[in-house]
Amino acid sequence: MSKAIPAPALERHGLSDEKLRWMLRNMQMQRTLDNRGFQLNRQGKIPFATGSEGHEGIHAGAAAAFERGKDILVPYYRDIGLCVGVGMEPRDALLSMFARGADVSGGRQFPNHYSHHRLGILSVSSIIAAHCPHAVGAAYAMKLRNETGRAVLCSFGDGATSEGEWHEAINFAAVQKVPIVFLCENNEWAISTPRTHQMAVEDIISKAAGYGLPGVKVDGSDPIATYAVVAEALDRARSGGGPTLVEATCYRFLAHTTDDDDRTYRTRDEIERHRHLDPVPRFERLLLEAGVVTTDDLAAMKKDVLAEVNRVTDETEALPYPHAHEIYTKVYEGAYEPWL
Amino acid sequence: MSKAIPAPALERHGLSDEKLRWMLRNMQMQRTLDNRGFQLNRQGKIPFATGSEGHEGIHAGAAAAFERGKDILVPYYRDIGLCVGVGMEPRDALLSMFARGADVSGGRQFPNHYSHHRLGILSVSSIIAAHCPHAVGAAYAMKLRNETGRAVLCSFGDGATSEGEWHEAINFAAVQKVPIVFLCENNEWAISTPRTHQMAVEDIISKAAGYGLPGVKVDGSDPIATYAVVAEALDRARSGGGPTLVEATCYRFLAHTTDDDDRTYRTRDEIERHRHLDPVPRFERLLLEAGVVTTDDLAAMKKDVLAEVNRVTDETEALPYPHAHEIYTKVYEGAYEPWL
Amino acid sequence: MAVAAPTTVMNNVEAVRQTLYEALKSDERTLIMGEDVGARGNVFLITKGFLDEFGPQRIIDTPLAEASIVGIAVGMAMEGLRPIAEIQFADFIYPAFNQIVGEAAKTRYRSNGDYTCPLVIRTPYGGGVRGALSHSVSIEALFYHVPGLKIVAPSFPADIKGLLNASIDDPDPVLFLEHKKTYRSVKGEVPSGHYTIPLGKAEVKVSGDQLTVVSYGLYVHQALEAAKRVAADGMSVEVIDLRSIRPMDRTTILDSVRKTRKLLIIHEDNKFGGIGAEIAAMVVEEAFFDLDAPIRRLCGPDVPAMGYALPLEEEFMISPDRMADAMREMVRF
Amino acid sequence: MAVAAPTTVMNNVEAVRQTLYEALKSDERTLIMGEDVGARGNVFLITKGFLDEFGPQRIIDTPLAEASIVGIAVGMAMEGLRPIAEIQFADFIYPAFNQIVGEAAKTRYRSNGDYTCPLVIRTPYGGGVRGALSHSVSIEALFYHVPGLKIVAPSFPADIKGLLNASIDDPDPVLFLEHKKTYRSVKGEVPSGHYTIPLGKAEVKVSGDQLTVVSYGLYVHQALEAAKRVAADGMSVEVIDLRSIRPMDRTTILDSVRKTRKLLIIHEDNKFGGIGAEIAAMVVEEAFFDLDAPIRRLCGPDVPAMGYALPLEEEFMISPDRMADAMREMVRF
Ligand SMILES: Cc1ncc(C[n+]2csc(CCOP(=O)(O)OP(=O)(O)O)c2C)c(N)n1
Ligand SMILES: Cc1ncc(C[n+]2csc(CCOP(=O)(O)OP(=O)(O)O)c2C)c(N)n1
Ligand SMILES: [Mg+2]
Ligand SMILES: [Mg+2]
Repeated sequence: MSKAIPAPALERHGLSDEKLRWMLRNMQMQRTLDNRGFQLNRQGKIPFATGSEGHEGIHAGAAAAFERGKDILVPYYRDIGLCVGVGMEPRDALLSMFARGADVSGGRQFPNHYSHHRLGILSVSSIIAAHCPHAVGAAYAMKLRNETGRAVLCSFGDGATSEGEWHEAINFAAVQKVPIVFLCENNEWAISTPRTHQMAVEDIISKAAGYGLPGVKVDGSDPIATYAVVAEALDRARSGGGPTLVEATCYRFLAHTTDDDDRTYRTRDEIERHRHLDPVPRFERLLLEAGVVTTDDLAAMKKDVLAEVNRVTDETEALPYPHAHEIYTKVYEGAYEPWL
Repeated sequence: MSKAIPAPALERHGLSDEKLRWMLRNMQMQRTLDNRGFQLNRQGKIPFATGSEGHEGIHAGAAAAFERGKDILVPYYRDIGLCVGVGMEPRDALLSMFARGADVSGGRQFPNHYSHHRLGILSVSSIIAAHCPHAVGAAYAMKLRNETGRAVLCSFGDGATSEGEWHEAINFAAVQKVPIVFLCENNEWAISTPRTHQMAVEDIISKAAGYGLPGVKVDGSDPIATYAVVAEALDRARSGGGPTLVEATCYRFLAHTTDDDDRTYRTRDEIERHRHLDPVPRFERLLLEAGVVTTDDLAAMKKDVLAEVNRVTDETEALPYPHAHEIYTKVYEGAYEPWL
Repeated sequence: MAVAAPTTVMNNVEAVRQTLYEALKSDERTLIMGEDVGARGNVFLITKGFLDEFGPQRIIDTPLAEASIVGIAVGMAMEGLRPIAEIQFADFIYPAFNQIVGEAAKTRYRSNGDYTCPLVIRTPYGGGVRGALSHSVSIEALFYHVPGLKIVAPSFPADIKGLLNASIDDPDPVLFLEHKKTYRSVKGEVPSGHYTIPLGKAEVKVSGDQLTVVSYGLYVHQALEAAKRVAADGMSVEVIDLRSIRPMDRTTILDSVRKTRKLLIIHEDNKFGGIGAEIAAMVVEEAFFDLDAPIRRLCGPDVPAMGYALPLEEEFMISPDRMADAMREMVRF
Repeated sequence: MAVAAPTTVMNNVEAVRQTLYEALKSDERTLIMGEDVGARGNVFLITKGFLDEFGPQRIIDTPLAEASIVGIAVGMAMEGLRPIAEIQFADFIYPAFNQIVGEAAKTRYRSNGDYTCPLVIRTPYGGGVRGALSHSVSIEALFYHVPGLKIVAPSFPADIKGLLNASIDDPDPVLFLEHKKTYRSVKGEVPSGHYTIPLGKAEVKVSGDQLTVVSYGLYVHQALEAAKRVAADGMSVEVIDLRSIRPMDRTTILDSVRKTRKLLIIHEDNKFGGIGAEIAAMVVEEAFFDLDAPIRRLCGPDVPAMGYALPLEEEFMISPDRMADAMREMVRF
């Protein structure tokens, strides 16, 4: 077994130790919530869960670049770490998994379909790419109101780029130079469809030029690099420089969801070959080697995260489902009655 | 007034004198049919017409590259010259303007919405870009059946590139390498919407790289150059080399349709500044100077075209409308009856 | 509607135009977006001059892409604007179906009220204008099944103003349908100043006691003409202008049917699965024993479109003569 | 349907799978296209193994883009292939609305028969599987108003086979709806060999003379269960499985209603503007004087979706108990 290669000096792009630790904790939180979802599903406690293992670097990096109280996030269902990173409570993730009445969607949506008006997380549906035009509309609102210093961060997968609505959204954003960053989390797969069946190009950023916006590709397993690229793009957007397409590469280590069986379309071997891209151990090692955390810190952090997730799991599990009659509410403003 | 600059040697790309004269006649036919439509509209004989003045070079060039009996054309409503160029009779254009029962759509469609199964002209609707996926499907059929030596030519305007269905069609074509040429007739306008409001790029071919297919831009006022580019692209497609995006530039000299008043959004001056792009006088001069036609030939050709258009105008005008009960036919195969 | 304010006579185009203008003037959150709404002033000249007055940020000439016209408007609405999106012709709304049905109509519901979608989508629909297969369609029945959406289809200038104002004020998405044949052919008094007509309220245009006719859009005008003709034969027909399709004014319809005991529904849209189906089903559910005759639907034929050729279009459309015949038959039944 | 051939017991997934397999085997113009239909074998494993046997040219894993899945299939169909396009879940069909309603359904009509569009679009729909807001929708009423389209929604494995065969053979576009809750829960005898069941024919599943129940999809099974329960109370209910939604089998419905004189329509889809509206309107038009009671519709509530939480889903769905109650009320009426 070879000795550890000495770590290169930490390129921290202005991130303080505290912020770096915050990012690491975010990644551990995501991984823990992920695992919790799959675990609850296997235990038969929830019918469905979606995991994001492999996306943690993107989420922590992008979340670190997001300005709370100003920016708006328009995420997709893989963005558990990103949503927690911009202020959503882990408790909310569990509420959504358990479909409790206190869930922000009132138990209506699938897990991982977040929405938090107060935090600036736009409500999204399951329909791939349908949220991209919404993100552009939100960015347009900022522009119309001259709210410089604000921007929208809109994320989606590699598969989403094939949808017509994605195309239309990006084109409009470029024409109107709205303050938005399009963040593609390219994990090489759309359920069972590999990138090569999805598009005839290597790089998603090759699409940027045709819309007239800059495209930047980044190794999404590296949260600091992702932070740097997303922060720069958000800054450009916030100061009137218009939209950017960011492609952050990663690998989806889990099956698409608990309903998927990925052994039908990829080998265990392929997955293992990508293990070096796993952002969590990589970032742990990096921060350890740079002395940003100690082994003890790390153990404490993990324990703390697990304790929090355990606590909110127990708390939320004990909460009630929404009442059946809730099905009739929030169809339109006001009472349901007149709208038969 | 300056003397005529000596013409450069004719770059004929293998086109014979006969074929060049055929192309010129096609352009004159288009212009004459165009004018006839607007004229009939002004006379109150037809409620609606669409003109393509400025597009003649693209149509003649692309039609010359099309192989009758093999290739398939999936045109759009501006393609009167292209459709006539691949074999449609001028009579059919008039039947469609007059909405006669003998029209290929049975008087159902607007003028210029052609369809000729026998000639390989796919039926298209008015819905912008909706025909692009159909073209890809037709090309896929050729590929599946191993029909090398055949390709699809699919045309559309600059505005059409904004539609999601355009995006999805091109992407699929590139992934599956189907035998197709996408021909964008970039006339700078989509009704009143200038290119700058439609997209944030100068060149439509800048979009090609993002799909992984070659993009070639050509001066569409030059029918020979257009021929060369489209012929090469069709050849590549026919021999298994996959799709190409061709951008042929031109200028729309008329209002969008007889229903449009283009003075609301562009000056007469702008139009005049583009007169030098008018492909018809340009090509006439070129062929005259190269000795491919004489002044007498030209006069005879014009007379002949006009005579034909006059004849088919009179002939088709005299034909009856479809019978009212035709409205109930061709909803499904067989009788209307069971399908209440 | 009893409005005392001074009135002006205008056609339906002018009513739409004036209402939009006043909305833009009075609320800076409003904006108009669509194809050719800028310099061209919309293909029917509804927004003519708006670009100069309100600027390109509030009068947005969009790219040619309907899904995003609606989808971007949804995002604007979620973020506090009051977008008024235009689909140039109703026939072109299909690419936006996902954004209307899947997104706009579900925004409030899926977020449990955390987000709302105060959006108006205006579009000209309907035939009789030689619009052929792709510029003549009626789309209301493709959308009226969708909870979360509201649909309005006024016929008179004063209703257009009141209902468009109400739609713009409404906190939920509204599909606002303008019958293009009425744009210039229908004129009427329109009260000055701001007023609204509540969504979901039909109006009895003419009282009668032998037959209830329910219609909307262009055909309200033809039905009124037909009712006048049969009145000359001594027949008393009540004509209801539905105005709103969803919510539907069950009370006004049921009250009328309970009085006249007969119902004729007239619409231009195809019959099978059209608005008339729900009206008939609702009435038979609620007022079965009040009916003296089968409910009849006089509707567009079940074919994909009206054709361009005049006889094809005429065969599709229902003339006041045919309406009067149906009224006579039902009164005599 | 009287079939003498030997039969095998299978569930609905297997029936779809076997029929597709035989179509691919017997006609090289057929192909399957959709998201994850290749190596994954479709998310319900319907096409498992097909890729290996028929190759990637006939089992096409498409990009994630529904408008083009249908639109490209339309072009294939116009050019002589027999594409079977899959929309992974019915909730994702909205982006393809333009291609289905605006294009596929109008191809024959707009070309005056010069082109046809023999296309099958299959999609799993319906709830009761904890699919939440975006994996539970019923879509039939969004399409059944569209002339030029046919819609099939079978409930039993043998019907799936016969109707899917007929749909693939059909020269016009067919939307083939598979209730996903019936995929593995419903089993039945399926005849071997190739056979078709004509589109547009309903089937009387149980004869009765006091009440006609019309339903389709999952609820046919629940309605049969409910009918059995009320039979124990001595009530005789006739249950009709609609099977095809468009064309609709008016004859079978009317014959039954003329016999039982009462009609209850049951569907999972929202009530307002749903399939039941047209059935009720048609019956009241054609058989008004044969009715002894108001037609009743027992349908999904008019809310945008069923929720993920169990009580929300249960409140949306109609149990056999509730069906039996409605049957009893109507028989006693
Ligand atoms: C319009 C639409 N089509 C299909 C689906 C089904 N579906 C859910 S996720 C998914 C794959 C998405 O892949 P990608 O965009 O790469 O995101 P990832 O899951 O890899 O993060 C598909 C096909 C959907 N939800 N919406
Ligand atoms: C889906 C759709 N949206 C809008 C229209 C209305 N429309 C007809 S032509 C046109 C402009 C098309 O411009 P372009 O594609 O550049 O073609 P051109 O007319 O310039 O040749 C528009 C907006 C339509 N027919 N279909
Ligand atoms: Mg992916
Ligand atoms: Mg153009």
